[in-house]
Amino acid sequence: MTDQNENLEPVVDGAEPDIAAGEVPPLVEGAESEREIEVEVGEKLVEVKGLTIRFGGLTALDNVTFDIKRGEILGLIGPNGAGKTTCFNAMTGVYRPTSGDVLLEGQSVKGRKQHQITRMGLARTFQNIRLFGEMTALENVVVGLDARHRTSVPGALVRSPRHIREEKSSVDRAMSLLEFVGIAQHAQKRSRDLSYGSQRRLEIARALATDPKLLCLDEPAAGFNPAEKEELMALIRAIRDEGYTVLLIEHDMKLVMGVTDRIVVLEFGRKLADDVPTAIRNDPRVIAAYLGEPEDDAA
Amino acid sequence: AGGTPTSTSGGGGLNVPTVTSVDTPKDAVLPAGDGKATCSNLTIGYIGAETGPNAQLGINIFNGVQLAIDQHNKANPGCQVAFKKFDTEGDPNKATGPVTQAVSEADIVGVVGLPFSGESKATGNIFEQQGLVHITPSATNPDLTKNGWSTFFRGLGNDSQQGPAAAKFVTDTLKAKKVYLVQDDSDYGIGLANATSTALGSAKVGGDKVTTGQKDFSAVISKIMNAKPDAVYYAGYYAEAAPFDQQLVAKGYTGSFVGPDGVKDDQFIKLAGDASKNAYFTCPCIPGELLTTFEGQYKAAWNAEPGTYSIEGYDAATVLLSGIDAGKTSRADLKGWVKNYDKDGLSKHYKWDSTGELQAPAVYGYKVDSGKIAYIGPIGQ
Amino acid sequence: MLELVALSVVHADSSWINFDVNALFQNFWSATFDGLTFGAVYGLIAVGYTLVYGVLTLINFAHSEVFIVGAYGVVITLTSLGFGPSAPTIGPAAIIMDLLLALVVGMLASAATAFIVERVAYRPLRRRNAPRLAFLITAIGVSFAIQYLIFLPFIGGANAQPAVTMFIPTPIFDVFGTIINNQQIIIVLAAIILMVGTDMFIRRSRTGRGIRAVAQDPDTATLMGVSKERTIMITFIIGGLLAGAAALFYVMLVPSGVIYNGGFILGVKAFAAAVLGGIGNVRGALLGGILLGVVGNYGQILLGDAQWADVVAFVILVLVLLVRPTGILGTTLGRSKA
Amino acid sequence: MSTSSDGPRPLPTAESTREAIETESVVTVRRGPFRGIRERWNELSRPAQWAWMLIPVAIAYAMPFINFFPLSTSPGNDWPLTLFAMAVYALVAVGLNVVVGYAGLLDLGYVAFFAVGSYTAAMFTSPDSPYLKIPYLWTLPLAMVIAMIFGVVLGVPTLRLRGDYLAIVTLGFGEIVRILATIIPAMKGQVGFQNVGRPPGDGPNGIPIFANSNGTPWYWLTVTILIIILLLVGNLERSRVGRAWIAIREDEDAAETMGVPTFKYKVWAFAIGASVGGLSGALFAGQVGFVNNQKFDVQTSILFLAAVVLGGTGNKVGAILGGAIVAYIPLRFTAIADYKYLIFGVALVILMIYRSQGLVPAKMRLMAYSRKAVEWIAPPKPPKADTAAPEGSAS
Amino acid sequence: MTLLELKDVAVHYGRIKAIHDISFSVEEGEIVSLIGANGAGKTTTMRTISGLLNPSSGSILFEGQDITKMKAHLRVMLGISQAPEGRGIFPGMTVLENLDMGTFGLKNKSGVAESYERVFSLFPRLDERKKQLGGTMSGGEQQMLAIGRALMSQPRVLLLDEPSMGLAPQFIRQIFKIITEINAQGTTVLLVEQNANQALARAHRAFVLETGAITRTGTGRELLADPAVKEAYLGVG
Ligand SMILES: Nc1ncnc2c1ncn2[C@@H]1O[C@H](COP(=O)(O)OP(=O)(O)OP(=O)(O)O)[C@@H](O)[C@H]1O
Ligand SMILES: Nc1ncnc2c1ncn2[C@@H]1O[C@H](COP(=O)(O)OP(=O)(O)OP(=O)(O)O)[C@@H](O)[C@H]1O
Ligand SMILES: CC(C)C[C@H](N)C(=O)O
Ligand SMILES: [Mg+2]
Ligand SMILES: [Mg+2]
Repeated sequence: MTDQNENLEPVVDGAEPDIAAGEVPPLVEGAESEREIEVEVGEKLVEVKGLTIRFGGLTALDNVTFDIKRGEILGLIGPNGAGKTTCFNAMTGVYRPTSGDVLLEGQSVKGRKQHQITRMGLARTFQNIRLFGEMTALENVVVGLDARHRTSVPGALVRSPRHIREEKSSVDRAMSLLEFVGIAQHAQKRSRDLSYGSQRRLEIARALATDPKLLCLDEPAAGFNPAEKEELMALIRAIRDEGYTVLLIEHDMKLVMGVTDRIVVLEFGRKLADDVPTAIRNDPRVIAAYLGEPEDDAA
Repeated sequence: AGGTPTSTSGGGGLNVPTVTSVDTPKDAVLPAGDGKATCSNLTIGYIGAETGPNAQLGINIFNGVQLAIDQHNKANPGCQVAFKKFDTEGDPNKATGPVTQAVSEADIVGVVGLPFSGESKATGNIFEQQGLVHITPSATNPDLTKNGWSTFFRGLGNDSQQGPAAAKFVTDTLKAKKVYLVQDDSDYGIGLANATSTALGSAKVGGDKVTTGQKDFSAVISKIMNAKPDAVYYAGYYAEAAPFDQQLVAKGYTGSFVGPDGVKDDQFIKLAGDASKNAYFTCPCIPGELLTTFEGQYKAAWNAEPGTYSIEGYDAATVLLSGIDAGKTSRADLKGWVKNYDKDGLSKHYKWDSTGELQAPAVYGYKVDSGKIAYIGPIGQ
Repeated sequence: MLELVALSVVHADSSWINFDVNALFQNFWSATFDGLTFGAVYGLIAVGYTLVYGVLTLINFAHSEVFIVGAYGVVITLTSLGFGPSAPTIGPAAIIMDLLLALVVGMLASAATAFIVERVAYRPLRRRNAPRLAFLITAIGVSFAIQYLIFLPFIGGANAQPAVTMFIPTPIFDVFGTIINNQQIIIVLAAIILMVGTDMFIRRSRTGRGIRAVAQDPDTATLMGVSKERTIMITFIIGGLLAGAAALFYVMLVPSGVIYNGGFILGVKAFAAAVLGGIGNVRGALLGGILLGVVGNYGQILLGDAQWADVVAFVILVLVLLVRPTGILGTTLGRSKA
Repeated sequence: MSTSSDGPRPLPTAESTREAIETESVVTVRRGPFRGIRERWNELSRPAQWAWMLIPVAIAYAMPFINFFPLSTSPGNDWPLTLFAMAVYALVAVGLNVVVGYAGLLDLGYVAFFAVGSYTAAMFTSPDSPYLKIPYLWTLPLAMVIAMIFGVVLGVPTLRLRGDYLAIVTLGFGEIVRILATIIPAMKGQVGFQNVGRPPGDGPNGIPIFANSNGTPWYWLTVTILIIILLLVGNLERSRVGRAWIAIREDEDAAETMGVPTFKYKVWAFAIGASVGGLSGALFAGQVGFVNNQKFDVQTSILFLAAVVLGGTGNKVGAILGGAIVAYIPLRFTAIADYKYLIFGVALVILMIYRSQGLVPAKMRLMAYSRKAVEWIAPPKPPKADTAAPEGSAS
Repeated sequence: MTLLELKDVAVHYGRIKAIHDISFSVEEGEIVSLIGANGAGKTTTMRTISGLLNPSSGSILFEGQDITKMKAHLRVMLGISQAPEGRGIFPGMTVLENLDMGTFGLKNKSGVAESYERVFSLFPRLDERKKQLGGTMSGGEQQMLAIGRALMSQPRVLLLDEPSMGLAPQFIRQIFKIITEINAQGTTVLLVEQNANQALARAHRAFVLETGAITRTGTGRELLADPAVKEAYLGVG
C-alpha cells in the first residue's frame, strides 16, 4: 500500500487498500513504523504555513510558520498560553485555522475531519490524559490500530475472513506496541486502573498504533519525576529510532534539550525562534521570554 | 320507559323537559331469579380495564357485574357463582394475555367484556376459538359484529345508531342551527363523529379533533368562538369532555354542549363543575340512576352513584346468570342461551340478531339539571 | 423525518394535513395569549428539571409527580376551604387569601415530595456511586410508584379530583379583538415574578453560586466549602416549590386535570421546554415553556388537529437544537477540547 | 471537562465530570453477582463454554412447561404469552443496548422503531390495509429494513447532538411517530389493523398454530430469533465496530482523534438498534394480531430503557434479563391489578439502589482473539476477568 | 504547635489499599513536602486530608481536633484549602467567578479585596483574562487559576498537589517563590511535588512516599543529600 491512494481519496474506512498477508508485522519487535512515506528522511514532512487562530478577540496563534523534517524530534516550547496546544489542535483538526494551513507531505489537512487527518498520518496524545477508561490497555491500543483496518460493519457482522485476519494480526501488533512502551504486563487491566505513568505510556502506544507519520506529544512528562523523565526520554528516542517523526511539547527543559533535534519557540502566539537546542538555550530572547536564568532552572 | 314530565330550563337558554323518574320495567329479569337455582363451581369473568388511563369506565362496569352476581348468590344459596376479573388496562396489546388465561380456565362459562372496541377487536377470535360467550357492555364500534364471531354480543346500540339520533336531537330538540362537531382520537369518537357528521349535514359548521389525555383546548376553543355555534357535539369520553366544556364556558361560550355515552357520567359533572350546566347527553342506555331500586342497591354496595355502563354491566351479567340458573352450565349451552335470549333487562330489551347486535336498541337523551344527570326520554330508535 | 413517514403511507388521501392559514390569522392573538398562559405553567415546571439536571445531570422523571402531588394539595385545600364546582360566593379579598393559602400548601406539598424523593431514592444511589443511568431508571421507578400510590382507591383513586372553580375569569381588556381575562394575567405575571426571583437567587445568592459550582465540578465545589448534599437538596426543593406554584395555576386553567397520571405528559412537555430554553438556565426554562405553548397552538390551529401541537413543538425543538445544540440560552460548560 | 490529568482516577470524559466521581472505586464496579462464575468460566476452553451454553438455552426452550406457582403469572395472565412478552422485551433490550449500552447514546424514543416494525407487519398483512399483502414471515426482514431506514433518517440530523440533548430529541421522535399513526388516516389511529398475519400452519383442532392465544410457538420463534441476534451482536461487539462504539461512549473526542469516524458509527449503532427494534415490533404485532396507536407511548420507550439499564448497561445477558423482568413484573401481578405498577415502580427503585451497575454489570469483550494476548504476558496470574464474560461465548 | 496530624491512616479504593497506615504531622508555619513516584499515593493522601476520600482506618487531627469524620466542606471552613491535582477549574465559570468561589467558605469577607490584588499581581495573566471561561484557559493558565483560587480562601494550611505541573520554567520558579512567600506570611503548606529538587529545597521537612507507605523522613536538605532519594527522585545528574 502506498500513501498516494492513502491520501488522495478522502479516507472513508473500507476504502483503503488491502494489507497483503506478507505485511503482517513481525512479532516482538513489531513496533516500528509500517508506513511508506515518500518524502526522504530529512525532508519536509509537515509544513505549518502562516497558521493563525483567533478566539473571539484573542489571537492564540498569529501567523506561525515552521516545518517538521521526516525523522527528527522537533520541540515546541513557549510560555504558558503561548499557543502550543492550540497549534496541535489546529494540526489535528480540532480547531479550524482562522487562516493559514498545515500540509502533511504537501496534502492540506484543512477541511478534513479529525479522524481523516489521523488516517493521513497525524497522531497525538493529550495534555490531559484521555484514554477509554473502561477498556483494557490492549483494547485501547487496538482502537488505534483500527484506524488502519478496513473491516466493514457487515463484514464484522458475519466475521469475514478479513475481519478474522485483522483481529488476529492486531493482537500481535498491539502487544508489541505495549511491550515497546513497557506496559505489556498491564495489557488486560482496565486503563482506568493504571497508574498515572502507565496511562501516559498507554496513550503513546495508542497514538503509535494509528501508525502516524508524525507523532505529536503534548507534555508527556507532566507529573513525572526526574527519574521517570529519564525513562521517557529514552522512550521518545526509541520511538524516533523506530522511524517515527515526533513533535514534542514540553516544559521540562532538561528533557526538551535532551531529546530534540530542533526547537521552535512560541510566545504570545508568535514564533520567537526556531533553531537547534544549544542555540535556543543561549538565545537571549528565549531566556527572557521563557527560560529565565538557566542556573536557577534546577531539574 | 315512561315517566312523569316536569320542566326546568337547561343550558343554552333552552327549555327541555326532564323526566324525573323511570319506573323499572315490570318484567325485567333480575339476577336474583327465583332463588331455586342449583349449580356448582361456575365462574363469570370480567375482562377489561381495572387500571390504566380508562380505569374508571372499567370500574363502573365490573361494579355492576359484581352487584348482579352478589344479588344472585344471595338469593340462590344452591348456586354460588364466582366472579373473576382480568385486567387489560383497556389496551389491545395487553389484552390477549388475560383473555387467553380466562378462556383457558374451564370453570369460566361466560364473560362480561371487553369494554373497549380496540381490545374487543384484538381478542374476539380467542373467545370464538374456545366457544366462550362474552357480552360487551360498552364497546360501540360498529365493525365489531362484522367479524362473524358467534360468541360476541353487544349489550347496547353501536355508534352508527347513536350518531343519527344525536344529530336529530341536537337539531330538533335543541333547535341548534349551527353545530360544531369535535371528536377525540378513539375509534369510538371517530366512528361516532362520522355517523353524526353525515346526519348533521349542513347544520355542521365546523369540526375539530382533540386527543385522548388532552387538557389544553384553547386552540380548538378559539376556533369555536369564531364559528359561534349554538351547540357543540363532542364525540369522546368525559375525561376530555369535562375540561373541554369547562374551558369553553370559561371563554364565554353560551351555547349547549352535547356528548355521547362516553361523556354521560357523574364524573363529567364533577369535573366540569358549573360549566356542565349547558350539557346534554345522548346514550344508547337508559338511566340506571333513575331506577331508584338499582341506584339504591348500587350505592349501598359501592357508596357511589352508578356510572356510565354500570347498568349495562349489571344487565349483561344478569343475562348470563339467568342462563346458569336455567341450567345452561356449559359454555356451549350458555352461548346458545344468549343467542336466543329475548327478555327485558333493566336498561332495555335484550334480543340479539345473528351478528350479535341488539335488535332494537333505542337511544335516549339526558341533560344536566341542578348538578345531576336528568333523563329527557327516548330520542331515537 | 415527517415527510418520510407521510410519504411512506399516504398516497391518495392527504386530507389529514391541511394548512388553514386563514384559521391561523383569525385565531392568531387568542392562540398567542393562551399559549403564553399554558407556556408559563410549563416554564415553572421546567425549572425543576433544569436545576436538577444541572446538579445531577439527571432527567428527573419523578418531577412530574412532584408537580401532581402539589396539584392534589391545592385541590384538597380549596375543597376544604369550601370551594366547589360553582364559583365561590365569598368576596374577592377572601378568595385571594384562600388562593394564597392553597398556593402555599401546593408549594409545600411539592417541595416535600421532591425532598423525600431525593432522600429516599437518589441519595442512596450517590452513596453507592451509581452511574447516571441508574439515577434515570430510579427516577422512572419513583414516577411509577407515586402515580400508582395515588391510584390506590383509598388514596386518590382512578378518578380525577372534582373540579374547583376559584373564580370566574373576567375579561380585563381586549387586544386585537381578543379578550384577555384576569386569570391569564394573574398566571403570566405570577410566573414571571417567580422566575425572575429564582433566577436572581441562582445568579446572585451564595447558595446559587454553590449550585452552579456543584453543577460544574462537585468534587472541587466541595473543596471550596460547598456542601454537595445540601446544595442538591436545595435544588430539589426550589424545583418542588415552583412545581407547586405551577400546580395552582394549572388547576386554575384545568380544574379537572388533577388525576394520578395527570402529570406525566405535562412533565415531558416541561422537560422539552427546559431543553429548548437551554438546560441549566432558569430564564431559558420560562422562554422554552412559553415558546412551546405558543408555537404548539399555532401548529394546532394551522394544521387542524390538537395532535399537531406536540409534533410542531418537537420539530421546533429539534430544529433549534440543530442550530444551537445547547438550547436557546444555553451555554456549553466551556468544555475546551484536548 | 478538559483539564484533569489526575493520575489513575477514572479519566474524566467529555460527557460528564460526574462520571469521575461516581466510579471512585474500581472494585465495586468490577464486582457482580457472577464474578466467581466469570473467573471459572474463563478457565474453560471455547468448546467447553459452548457445551455449557446449551444448558441455559435448553432451559429457555423448556420454560413454557415450567409453569408453577410463585413463578407463573396465571391466574392473572397466560404463562406462555407472558413468556412471549418477556422474550420480545428481551429482544428489544438487546437492540436498545447497542444504542445505549455500547455507543452510549441515550435514546428515549426507541418505541418508535418498535412501532415502525409493528405497522410494517400490520400494513402488509392485515385485510384492513389497502396495500399489497405479503406473507407474514417476510414482514420480519422487511420491518428490520424499514426500521433501519427510519433509524438513519432520525440519526443523520440528530446524532450531532451530544448526550441528553439527543435523549429529548429521540423522545420527541417517538411521540411524533405515535401521533402520526393517529393523524394519518392510512395508519388508522386507534381503530387499528385487525387480523395481522401470522406464520402458516394449523393445529389439529383447526386453530392456527400461531394463534394469538397460543403463546408457546410464538415464544419459541422469538427465542430462536433472539439467539441469532445475540450471536450477530456478539460478533459486532468483538470487532472494530464494538470497539468504536465503546470508544465513542468513553470519550467521543478522543475516539475521533484516534481515527474513529464517530458520526458514522453512531449512525450505525442507531440503525442496527432500530432494525432490532423493528423486528421485535413485527413479532409483537404478529402475536397480538392487532395493531393500533395505543402501545407506542413515551412510557413504553422508558420501560425499554429501564430494561437495558436494569440488566446492566452494555451487557447482552443483562439486557435479556432486564427485558424479561420489566415485562414480567406487571404481568405477574395482574391478579392484583391496583398494586402491580406500584410494585413495579418500587422494584425498579430498590433494584437500582442495590444493583446500581445492573443485574449483570457490563463486561464487554471487545476482541475476538484477546486470548492470544495472554501468550505475550509472562503470566504472574491468569488473565483477568476483563477478557471474557458468560455472554462472551456467544461467538 | 501541631496543626495537622495523621495517625496510621489507611485508604482503600474498593479493595485496593492505596495508603498503608501512614502517620505524620505538620507543624504550624511549616512547609512540608511529600514526594514519591507515580502512584505512590500522594494525591490519595491529599484527598484524604481534604475529606474527598475517607480513610478506612486511622484518624486525622486538625489543631488536636479529630476531623476524621468531618465533611469535606466543613474542613474548608477550618482553613484547610486544597489546590487539587488536575486543577479542578469550573469550566463554565469565568476566571473571576472561579476566584470568587475561592472565597465561598470565608466567614468574614474582609481582606478579599487584598487577596484579589495579591493573586492578580502574582498572575497578571489572570488579570488580563478576568472574563474568559475557565475551561478555555490553557493548561498552565488553569494551573495558575487553581493556585490563585486556593489563595483566595486565606487558608490556615494550603494543600498543593503538583502545583508546578504544566507550568513554564520561569513560572515554576515563581510558584516556589510564592510558596515560600505565603508561608512566610504565616500560611502552613503541605506540598506534593514531582519537581523534587525545588520541593525539598524549599521544605522545612519532607517525607518520601513509596507505594502507600512513608519510607523516609527528614528536613528538606537531609533528603536532598540522601543518595537513595537522589537516585530515585532527583534523576542522576
Ligand atoms: N476556546 C478558547 N477560547 C478562548 N481562548 C482560548 C481558547 N483556547 C485557548 N485559548 C487561549 O489561547 C491561548 C493559547 O492556549 P494554548 O492552550 O495553546 O496554550 P499552551 O501554549 O498550550 O499553554 P500551556 O503550556 O499552558 O498548555 C491561551 O491564552 C488560552 O487562554
Ligand atoms: N479511583 C481509583 N480507583 C482505583 N485505584 C486508584 C484510584 N485512584 C488512584 N488509585 C490507585 O492508588 C494509587 C495511588 O494513586 P495516587 O493518585 O494517590 O498516586 P500519586 O502519588 O498521586 O501519583 P501521581 O504522581 O501520578 O499523581 C495508585 O496505585 C493508583 O493506581
Ligand atoms: C367504555 C366505552 C366508552 C367504550 C367505547 N364505547 C368504545 O367502543 O371503545
Ligand atoms: Mg497546552
Ligand atoms: Mg497525584
